[in-house]
Amino acid sequence: MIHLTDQPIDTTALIDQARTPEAGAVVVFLGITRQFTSGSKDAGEDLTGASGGVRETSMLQYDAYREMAEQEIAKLVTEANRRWSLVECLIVHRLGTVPLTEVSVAIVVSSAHRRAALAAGEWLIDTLKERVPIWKKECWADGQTAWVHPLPKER
Amino acid sequence: MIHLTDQPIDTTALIDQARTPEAGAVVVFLGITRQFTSGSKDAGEDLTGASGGVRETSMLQYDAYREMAEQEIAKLVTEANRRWSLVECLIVHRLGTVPLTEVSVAIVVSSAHRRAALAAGEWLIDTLKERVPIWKKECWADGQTAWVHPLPKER
Amino acid sequence: MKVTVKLFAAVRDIVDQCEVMLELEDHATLEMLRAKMSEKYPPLRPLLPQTLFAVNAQYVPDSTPLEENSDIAMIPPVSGG
Amino acid sequence: MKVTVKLFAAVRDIVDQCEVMLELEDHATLEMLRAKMSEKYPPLRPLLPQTLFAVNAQYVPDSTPLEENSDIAMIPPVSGG
Repeated sequence: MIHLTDQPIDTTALIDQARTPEAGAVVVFLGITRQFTSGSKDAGEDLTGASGGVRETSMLQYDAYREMAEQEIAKLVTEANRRWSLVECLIVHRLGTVPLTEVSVAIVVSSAHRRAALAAGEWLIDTLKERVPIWKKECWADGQTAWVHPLPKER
Repeated sequence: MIHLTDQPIDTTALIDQARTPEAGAVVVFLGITRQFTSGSKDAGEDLTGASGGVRETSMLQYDAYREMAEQEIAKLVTEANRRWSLVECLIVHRLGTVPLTEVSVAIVVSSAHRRAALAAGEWLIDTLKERVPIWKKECWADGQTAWVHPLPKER
Repeated sequence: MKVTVKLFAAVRDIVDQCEVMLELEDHATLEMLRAKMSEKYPPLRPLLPQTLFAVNAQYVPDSTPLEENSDIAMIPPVSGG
Repeated sequence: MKVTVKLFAAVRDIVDQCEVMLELEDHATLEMLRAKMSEKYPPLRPLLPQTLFAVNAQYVPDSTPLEENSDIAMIPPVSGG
Protein backbone atom coordinates (compact mmCIF):
# COMPACT_ATOMS: atom_id res chain seq x y z
CA MET A 1 0.00 0.00 0.00
CA ILE A 2 1.10 3.58 -0.76
CA HIS A 3 0.68 5.66 2.38
CA LEU A 4 1.42 9.15 1.04
CA THR A 5 -0.60 11.08 -1.50
CA ASP A 6 -0.70 14.57 -2.96
CA GLN A 7 -4.43 14.21 -3.70
CA PRO A 8 -7.53 14.47 -1.47
CA ILE A 9 -7.98 11.29 0.56
CA ASP A 10 -10.96 9.11 -0.42
CA THR A 11 -12.12 8.21 3.08
CA THR A 12 -15.19 6.37 1.84
CA ALA A 13 -13.09 4.02 -0.29
CA LEU A 14 -10.85 3.23 2.69
CA ILE A 15 -13.85 2.49 4.91
CA ASP A 16 -15.39 0.26 2.24
CA GLN A 17 -12.11 -1.63 2.02
CA ALA A 18 -12.13 -2.20 5.79
CA ARG A 19 -15.75 -3.49 5.88
CA THR A 20 -15.01 -7.15 5.20
CA PRO A 21 -17.13 -10.11 6.37
CA GLU A 22 -14.57 -10.91 9.11
CA ALA A 23 -14.95 -7.47 10.71
CA GLY A 24 -17.51 -6.45 13.32
CA ALA A 25 -16.12 -2.98 14.03
CA VAL A 26 -14.48 -0.24 11.98
CA VAL A 27 -12.70 2.65 13.67
CA VAL A 28 -11.70 5.72 11.69
CA PHE A 29 -9.47 8.59 12.75
CA LEU A 30 -9.30 11.65 10.51
CA GLY A 31 -7.01 14.61 11.07
CA ILE A 32 -8.51 17.69 9.43
CA THR A 33 -7.36 21.27 8.94
CA ARG A 34 -8.79 23.39 11.75
CA GLN A 35 -9.42 27.09 11.25
CA PHE A 36 -8.73 28.46 14.71
CA THR A 37 -5.86 27.85 17.11
CA SER A 38 -6.22 29.11 20.66
CA GLY A 39 -3.12 30.05 22.63
CA SER A 40 -4.10 28.29 25.81
CA LYS A 41 -4.93 24.82 24.51
CA ASP A 42 -2.81 24.49 21.43
CA ALA A 43 0.76 23.42 21.04
CA GLY A 44 3.67 25.80 20.72
CA GLU A 45 4.03 29.01 22.65
CA ASP A 46 5.25 30.75 19.54
CA LEU A 47 2.20 29.85 17.43
CA THR A 48 -0.22 32.43 18.68
CA GLY A 49 2.09 35.13 19.98
CA ALA A 50 2.28 36.60 23.45
CA SER A 51 -1.39 37.57 23.48
CA GLY A 52 -2.51 33.95 23.93
CA GLY A 53 -5.53 34.76 21.77
CA VAL A 54 -7.05 32.92 18.85
CA ARG A 55 -5.20 32.71 15.56
CA GLU A 56 -6.75 31.92 12.22
CA THR A 57 -5.32 29.36 9.81
CA SER A 58 -5.92 29.71 6.08
CA MET A 59 -4.48 26.28 5.18
CA LEU A 60 -1.85 23.76 6.18
CA GLN A 61 1.04 22.52 4.10
CA TYR A 62 2.62 19.17 4.77
CA ASP A 63 6.08 18.06 3.73
CA ALA A 64 7.76 14.71 4.35
CA TYR A 65 10.94 12.76 4.03
CA ARG A 66 8.88 10.62 1.69
CA GLU A 67 10.95 7.46 1.43
CA MET A 68 11.37 7.24 5.20
CA ALA A 69 7.79 8.27 5.98
CA GLU A 70 6.45 5.45 3.78
CA GLN A 71 8.68 2.99 5.63
CA GLU A 72 7.80 4.33 9.08
CA ILE A 73 4.06 4.13 8.36
CA ALA A 74 4.50 0.58 7.04
CA LYS A 75 6.27 -0.26 10.34
CA LEU A 76 3.33 1.16 12.30
CA VAL A 77 0.95 -1.09 10.38
CA THR A 78 3.16 -4.13 11.02
CA GLU A 79 3.44 -3.31 14.71
CA ALA A 80 -0.31 -2.72 15.10
CA ASN A 81 -1.03 -6.06 13.41
CA ARG A 82 1.34 -7.73 15.84
CA ARG A 83 -0.18 -6.08 18.92
CA TRP A 84 -3.86 -6.45 18.04
CA SER A 85 -5.99 -8.89 16.10
CA LEU A 86 -6.95 -6.67 13.17
CA VAL A 87 -8.76 -7.39 9.93
CA GLU A 88 -7.64 -4.29 8.04
CA CYS A 89 -5.24 -1.51 8.96
CA LEU A 90 -5.12 1.34 6.43
CA ILE A 91 -3.20 4.62 6.77
CA VAL A 92 -2.99 7.44 4.23
CA HIS A 93 -1.36 10.83 4.82
CA ARG A 94 -1.83 13.71 2.41
CA LEU A 95 1.11 16.00 1.57
CA GLY A 96 1.17 19.49 0.09
CA THR A 97 -1.66 21.93 0.72
CA VAL A 98 -4.59 20.74 2.82
CA PRO A 99 -7.42 23.34 2.83
CA LEU A 100 -9.69 23.98 5.82
CA THR A 101 -11.88 21.00 6.84
CA GLU A 102 -10.08 18.64 4.45
CA VAL A 103 -8.44 15.44 5.63
CA SER A 104 -4.67 15.38 6.23
CA VAL A 105 -4.50 11.85 7.61
CA ALA A 106 -6.91 8.90 7.57
CA ILE A 107 -6.44 5.85 9.77
CA VAL A 108 -9.00 3.11 9.18
CA VAL A 109 -8.84 -0.05 11.28
CA SER A 110 -11.25 -2.98 11.43
CA SER A 111 -11.42 -5.98 13.74
CA ALA A 112 -13.79 -8.77 14.72
CA HIS A 113 -14.36 -7.17 18.14
CA ARG A 114 -14.35 -3.44 18.78
CA ARG A 115 -11.74 -3.24 21.51
CA ALA A 116 -8.86 -4.11 19.15
CA ALA A 117 -9.80 -1.52 16.52
CA LEU A 118 -10.37 1.19 19.13
CA ALA A 119 -7.03 0.59 20.85
CA ALA A 120 -5.11 0.27 17.59
CA GLY A 121 -6.66 3.43 16.14
CA GLU A 122 -5.61 5.56 19.08
CA TRP A 123 -2.14 4.01 19.26
CA LEU A 124 -1.62 4.53 15.51
CA ILE A 125 -2.39 8.24 15.48
CA ASP A 126 -0.36 8.84 18.66
CA THR A 127 2.63 6.94 17.32
CA LEU A 128 2.38 8.40 13.82
CA LYS A 129 2.62 11.85 15.40
CA GLU A 130 5.75 10.80 17.31
CA ARG A 131 7.68 8.89 14.69
CA VAL A 132 6.77 9.59 11.09
CA PRO A 133 8.93 12.24 9.38
CA ILE A 134 6.14 14.51 8.19
CA TRP A 135 5.98 18.21 9.00
CA LYS A 136 3.13 20.68 9.01
CA LYS A 137 3.47 24.32 8.07
CA GLU A 138 0.84 26.68 9.43
CA CYS A 139 -0.23 29.24 6.85
CA TRP A 140 -1.92 31.87 8.98
CA ALA A 141 -4.69 34.05 7.63
CA ASP A 142 -2.47 37.12 8.16
CA GLY A 143 0.00 35.77 5.58
CA GLN A 144 2.68 34.54 7.99
CA THR A 145 3.83 30.93 7.89
CA ALA A 146 5.53 28.72 10.48
CA TRP A 147 6.76 25.14 10.54
CA VAL A 148 5.37 23.28 13.51
CA HIS A 149 8.03 21.53 15.59
CA PRO A 150 6.22 20.50 18.73
CA LEU A 151 7.74 19.39 22.00
CA PRO A 152 6.79 15.76 22.80
CA LYS A 153 4.09 16.77 25.29
CA GLU A 154 2.44 19.02 22.71
CA ARG A 155 1.75 16.31 20.15
CA MET B 1 -31.59 14.65 15.07
CA ILE B 2 -33.33 11.33 14.35
CA HIS B 3 -31.11 8.54 15.66
CA LEU B 4 -32.92 5.49 14.32
CA THR B 5 -33.40 4.54 10.68
CA ASP B 6 -34.69 1.61 8.68
CA GLN B 7 -32.46 2.55 5.74
CA PRO B 8 -28.72 2.02 5.09
CA ILE B 9 -26.66 4.58 7.03
CA ASP B 10 -24.93 7.24 4.91
CA THR B 11 -21.62 7.29 6.76
CA THR B 12 -20.02 9.72 4.31
CA ALA B 13 -22.74 12.32 4.91
CA LEU B 14 -22.26 12.03 8.69
CA ILE B 15 -18.49 12.46 8.37
CA ASP B 16 -18.95 15.48 6.09
CA GLN B 17 -21.27 17.00 8.68
CA ALA B 18 -18.64 16.53 11.40
CA ARG B 19 -15.83 18.12 9.34
CA THR B 20 -16.43 21.74 10.37
CA PRO B 21 -13.78 24.49 10.54
CA GLU B 22 -13.68 24.24 14.36
CA ALA B 23 -12.69 20.56 14.27
CA GLY B 24 -9.16 19.15 14.04
CA ALA B 25 -10.07 15.50 14.53
CA VAL B 26 -12.94 13.25 13.50
CA VAL B 27 -13.40 9.83 15.10
CA VAL B 28 -15.80 7.32 13.60
CA PHE B 29 -17.01 4.05 15.06
CA LEU B 30 -18.99 1.69 12.84
CA GLY B 31 -20.59 -1.53 13.97
CA ILE B 32 -20.96 -3.88 11.01
CA THR B 33 -22.51 -7.30 10.50
CA ARG B 34 -19.80 -9.93 10.88
CA GLN B 35 -20.09 -13.27 9.12
CA PHE B 36 -18.39 -15.58 11.60
CA THR B 37 -18.80 -15.96 15.34
CA SER B 38 -16.29 -18.10 17.20
CA GLY B 39 -17.33 -19.87 20.38
CA SER B 40 -14.27 -18.93 22.38
CA LYS B 41 -14.19 -15.17 21.86
CA ASP B 42 -17.79 -14.24 21.29
CA ALA B 43 -20.55 -13.52 23.73
CA GLY B 44 -23.14 -16.04 24.83
CA GLU B 45 -22.44 -19.68 25.55
CA ASP B 46 -25.61 -20.66 23.72
CA LEU B 47 -24.71 -18.91 20.47
CA THR B 48 -22.37 -21.46 19.02
CA GLY B 49 -23.43 -24.63 20.76
CA ALA B 50 -21.33 -26.95 22.88
CA SER B 51 -18.76 -27.46 20.16
CA GLY B 52 -17.28 -23.99 20.66
CA GLY B 53 -16.64 -23.87 16.92
CA VAL B 54 -17.31 -21.17 14.37
CA ARG B 55 -20.86 -20.29 13.41
CA GLU B 56 -21.91 -18.45 10.30
CA THR B 57 -24.29 -15.50 10.30
CA SER B 58 -26.40 -14.75 7.25
CA MET B 59 -27.72 -11.40 8.53
CA LEU B 60 -28.66 -9.54 11.68
CA GLN B 61 -32.03 -8.10 12.55
CA TYR B 62 -32.37 -5.24 15.00
CA ASP B 63 -35.47 -4.26 16.91
CA ALA B 64 -35.90 -1.41 19.37
CA TYR B 65 -38.23 0.21 21.83
CA ARG B 66 -38.08 3.12 19.42
CA GLU B 67 -39.42 5.98 21.50
CA MET B 68 -37.15 5.12 24.40
CA ALA B 69 -34.12 4.32 22.24
CA GLU B 70 -34.33 7.75 20.59
CA GLN B 71 -34.42 9.36 24.02
CA GLU B 72 -31.59 7.25 25.42
CA ILE B 73 -29.34 8.04 22.46
CA ALA B 74 -30.17 11.74 22.80
CA LYS B 75 -29.13 11.47 26.46
CA LEU B 76 -25.82 9.89 25.45
CA VAL B 77 -25.14 12.83 23.12
CA THR B 78 -25.99 15.32 25.87
CA GLU B 79 -23.78 13.51 28.38
CA ALA B 80 -20.85 13.25 25.93
CA ASN B 81 -21.11 16.97 25.18
CA ARG B 82 -21.00 17.68 28.91
CA ARG B 83 -17.99 15.43 29.53
CA TRP B 84 -15.87 16.41 26.53
CA SER B 85 -15.36 19.48 24.41
CA LEU B 86 -16.91 18.26 21.17
CA VAL B 87 -17.71 20.03 17.93
CA GLU B 88 -20.16 17.44 16.55
CA CYS B 89 -21.56 14.27 18.06
CA LEU B 90 -23.67 12.21 15.65
CA ILE B 91 -25.19 8.78 16.31
CA VAL B 92 -27.37 6.74 13.96
CA HIS B 93 -28.52 3.16 14.56
CA ARG B 94 -30.13 1.10 11.82
CA LEU B 95 -33.09 -1.18 12.61
CA GLY B 96 -34.51 -4.12 10.71
CA THR B 97 -32.31 -6.34 8.56
CA VAL B 98 -28.61 -5.45 8.33
CA PRO B 99 -26.83 -7.63 5.72
CA LEU B 100 -23.22 -8.81 6.05
CA THR B 101 -20.62 -5.98 6.06
CA GLU B 102 -23.30 -3.28 6.28
CA VAL B 103 -23.34 -0.71 9.08
CA SER B 104 -25.67 -1.22 12.04
CA VAL B 105 -24.46 1.77 14.05
CA ALA B 106 -22.42 4.86 13.19
CA ILE B 107 -20.94 7.14 15.82
CA VAL B 108 -19.18 10.21 14.42
CA VAL B 109 -17.53 12.65 16.81
CA SER B 110 -15.36 15.66 16.06
CA SER B 111 -13.36 17.94 18.34
CA ALA B 112 -10.66 20.60 18.14
CA HIS B 113 -8.10 18.21 19.66
CA ARG B 114 -8.09 14.46 19.10
CA ARG B 115 -8.14 13.26 22.69
CA ALA B 116 -11.73 14.41 23.27
CA ALA B 117 -13.12 12.74 20.14
CA LEU B 118 -11.23 9.50 20.81
CA ALA B 119 -12.42 9.26 24.42
CA ALA B 120 -15.99 10.24 23.57
CA GLY B 121 -16.20 7.77 20.67
CA GLU B 122 -15.19 4.82 22.84
CA TRP B 123 -17.43 5.88 25.72
CA LEU B 124 -20.40 6.34 23.37
CA ILE B 125 -20.26 2.87 21.83
CA ASP B 126 -19.65 1.23 25.23
CA THR B 127 -22.53 3.09 26.84
CA LEU B 128 -24.88 2.65 23.90
CA LYS B 129 -24.36 -1.09 24.21
CA GLU B 130 -25.21 -0.93 27.91
CA ARG B 131 -28.20 1.37 27.96
CA VAL B 132 -30.05 1.78 24.69
CA PRO B 133 -33.07 -0.53 24.27
CA ILE B 134 -32.10 -2.08 20.95
CA TRP B 135 -31.84 -5.82 20.40
CA LYS B 136 -30.04 -7.87 17.82
CA LYS B 137 -31.31 -11.14 16.42
CA GLU B 138 -28.75 -13.49 14.93
CA CYS B 139 -29.98 -15.13 11.75
CA TRP B 140 -27.62 -18.04 11.37
CA ALA B 141 -26.75 -19.47 7.97
CA ASP B 142 -28.34 -22.79 9.01
CA GLY B 143 -31.72 -21.05 9.29
CA GLN B 144 -31.92 -20.83 13.09
CA THR B 145 -32.42 -17.47 14.77
CA ALA B 146 -31.67 -16.24 18.29
CA TRP B 147 -32.13 -12.96 20.12
CA VAL B 148 -28.89 -11.82 21.71
CA HIS B 149 -29.24 -10.99 25.40
CA PRO B 150 -25.67 -10.67 26.62
CA LEU B 151 -24.45 -10.65 30.17
CA PRO B 152 -22.80 -7.30 31.06
CA LYS B 153 -19.27 -8.67 30.64
CA GLU B 154 -20.08 -9.95 27.16
CA ARG B 155 -20.99 -6.59 25.66
CA MET C 1 -55.70 -1.73 38.58
CA LYS C 2 -54.81 -2.52 34.98
CA VAL C 3 -51.36 -1.91 33.52
CA THR C 4 -50.00 -2.41 30.02
CA VAL C 5 -46.57 -3.95 29.59
CA LYS C 6 -44.67 -3.63 26.31
CA LEU C 7 -42.54 -6.63 25.38
CA PHE C 8 -39.45 -6.87 23.20
CA ALA C 9 -37.00 -9.37 21.72
CA ALA C 10 -36.91 -12.80 23.41
CA VAL C 11 -39.54 -11.72 25.96
CA ARG C 12 -41.93 -10.87 23.14
CA ASP C 13 -41.20 -14.19 21.40
CA ILE C 14 -41.77 -16.20 24.58
CA VAL C 15 -45.05 -14.49 25.48
CA ASP C 16 -45.91 -14.30 21.79
CA GLN C 17 -47.45 -10.85 22.16
CA CYS C 18 -46.16 -7.27 21.70
CA GLU C 19 -47.80 -6.20 24.91
CA VAL C 20 -49.84 -7.69 27.72
CA MET C 21 -52.47 -6.23 30.03
CA LEU C 22 -52.15 -7.30 33.66
CA GLU C 23 -54.41 -6.85 36.67
CA LEU C 24 -52.37 -5.77 39.70
CA GLU C 25 -53.39 -4.55 43.14
CA ASP C 26 -53.41 -0.76 43.52
CA HIS C 27 -49.98 0.79 44.19
CA ALA C 28 -48.27 -2.42 43.14
CA THR C 29 -44.53 -2.06 42.47
CA LEU C 30 -42.45 -3.31 39.57
CA GLU C 31 -41.15 -6.01 41.90
CA MET C 32 -44.69 -7.34 42.13
CA LEU C 33 -45.12 -7.08 38.37
CA ARG C 34 -41.95 -9.08 37.88
CA ALA C 35 -43.32 -11.81 40.19
CA LYS C 36 -46.61 -11.83 38.29
CA MET C 37 -44.85 -12.25 34.94
CA SER C 38 -42.78 -15.10 36.37
CA GLU C 39 -45.92 -16.84 37.66
CA LYS C 40 -47.88 -16.32 34.44
CA TYR C 41 -45.08 -17.10 31.96
CA PRO C 42 -42.69 -19.66 33.46
CA PRO C 43 -40.47 -19.77 30.32
CA LEU C 44 -39.51 -16.13 31.06
CA ARG C 45 -37.84 -17.09 34.34
CA PRO C 46 -34.24 -17.45 33.10
CA LEU C 47 -34.40 -13.94 31.57
CA LEU C 48 -36.25 -12.13 34.34
CA PRO C 49 -33.39 -11.55 36.81
CA GLN C 50 -31.48 -9.57 34.13
CA THR C 51 -34.54 -7.76 32.77
CA LEU C 52 -35.00 -4.07 33.60
CA PHE C 53 -38.21 -2.09 33.53
CA ALA C 54 -38.99 1.28 32.02
CA VAL C 55 -41.96 3.43 32.94
CA ASN C 56 -42.89 6.15 30.46
CA ALA C 57 -39.76 5.26 28.47
CA GLN C 58 -37.37 5.82 31.38
CA TYR C 59 -35.43 3.21 33.34
CA VAL C 60 -36.77 3.01 36.89
CA PRO C 61 -35.90 0.90 39.94
CA ASP C 62 -37.95 -2.16 40.84
CA SER C 63 -39.29 -0.42 43.93
CA THR C 64 -41.16 2.11 41.79
CA PRO C 65 -44.91 2.12 42.58
CA LEU C 66 -47.15 1.86 39.53
CA GLU C 67 -50.26 3.79 38.61
CA GLU C 68 -53.36 2.88 36.64
CA ASN C 69 -52.44 3.04 32.95
CA SER C 70 -48.68 3.27 33.60
CA ASP C 71 -46.80 2.81 30.34
CA ILE C 72 -44.47 -0.03 31.30
CA ALA C 73 -41.85 -1.84 29.22
CA MET C 74 -39.75 -4.89 29.98
CA ILE C 75 -36.15 -4.43 28.81
CA PRO C 76 -34.25 -7.71 28.62
CA PRO C 77 -30.45 -7.32 28.24
CA VAL C 78 -29.84 -5.01 25.29
CA SER C 79 -27.60 -5.86 22.36
CA GLY C 80 -27.52 -2.84 20.06
CA GLY C 81 -24.34 -1.60 18.43
CA MET D 1 35.22 11.98 4.22
CA LYS D 2 32.20 13.59 2.58
CA VAL D 3 28.64 13.03 3.75
CA THR D 4 25.35 14.32 2.40
CA VAL D 5 22.73 15.54 4.84
CA LYS D 6 19.09 15.91 3.79
CA LEU D 7 17.24 18.80 5.40
CA PHE D 8 13.51 19.28 6.05
CA ALA D 9 11.00 21.81 7.37
CA ALA D 10 12.46 24.63 9.52
CA VAL D 11 15.97 23.19 9.20
CA ARG D 12 15.72 23.41 5.43
CA ASP D 13 14.38 26.96 5.62
CA ILE D 14 17.15 28.11 7.95
CA VAL D 15 19.95 26.58 5.90
CA ASP D 16 18.06 27.48 2.73
CA GLN D 17 19.08 24.24 1.01
CA CYS D 18 17.42 20.81 0.59
CA GLU D 19 20.69 19.09 1.39
CA VAL D 20 24.24 19.97 2.36
CA MET D 21 27.56 18.25 1.77
CA LEU D 22 29.90 18.25 4.75
CA GLU D 23 33.52 17.24 5.16
CA LEU D 24 33.98 15.17 8.35
CA GLU D 25 36.91 13.19 9.68
CA ASP D 26 36.78 9.45 8.90
CA HIS D 27 34.56 7.43 11.26
CA ALA D 28 32.96 10.59 12.58
CA THR D 29 29.76 10.02 14.55
CA LEU D 30 26.40 11.77 14.31
CA GLU D 31 27.34 13.58 17.52
CA MET D 32 30.22 15.18 15.63
CA LEU D 33 27.96 16.00 12.69
CA ARG D 34 25.53 17.69 15.05
CA ALA D 35 28.39 19.83 16.43
CA LYS D 36 29.51 20.71 12.93
CA MET D 37 26.01 21.84 11.92
CA SER D 38 25.76 23.94 15.06
CA GLU D 39 29.09 25.61 14.31
CA LYS D 40 28.34 26.21 10.64
CA TYR D 41 24.67 27.30 11.03
CA PRO D 42 24.20 29.07 14.37
CA PRO D 43 20.47 29.79 13.74
CA LEU D 44 19.90 26.02 13.92
CA ARG D 45 21.01 25.87 17.56
CA PRO D 46 17.56 26.16 19.21
CA LEU D 47 16.27 23.24 17.12
CA LEU D 48 19.30 20.95 17.28
CA PRO D 49 18.83 19.43 20.74
CA GLN D 50 15.42 18.05 19.66
CA THR D 51 16.53 17.02 16.18
CA LEU D 52 17.02 13.32 15.45
CA PHE D 53 19.10 11.79 12.68
CA ALA D 54 18.29 9.07 10.21
CA VAL D 55 20.86 7.08 8.25
CA ASN D 56 19.54 5.24 5.19
CA ALA D 57 16.02 6.31 6.17
CA GLN D 58 16.18 4.72 9.65
CA TYR D 59 16.38 6.49 12.99
CA VAL D 60 19.78 5.85 14.58
CA PRO D 61 21.43 6.96 17.84
CA ASP D 62 23.87 9.87 17.90
CA SER D 63 26.74 7.49 18.64
CA THR D 64 26.39 5.84 15.21
CA PRO D 65 29.64 6.03 13.22
CA LEU D 66 29.25 7.34 9.70
CA GLU D 67 30.69 6.08 6.45
CA GLU D 68 31.70 7.81 3.25
CA ASN D 69 28.51 8.60 1.31
CA SER D 70 26.21 7.79 4.21
CA ASP D 71 22.70 8.91 3.37
CA ILE D 72 21.94 11.11 6.36
CA ALA D 73 18.80 13.11 7.20
CA MET D 74 18.13 15.59 9.96
CA ILE D 75 14.68 15.07 11.47
CA PRO D 76 13.50 18.06 13.50
CA PRO D 77 10.44 17.40 15.72
CA VAL D 78 7.76 15.91 13.49
CA SER D 79 4.21 17.26 13.20
CA GLY D 80 2.27 14.97 10.88
CA GLY D 81 -1.26 13.86 11.58
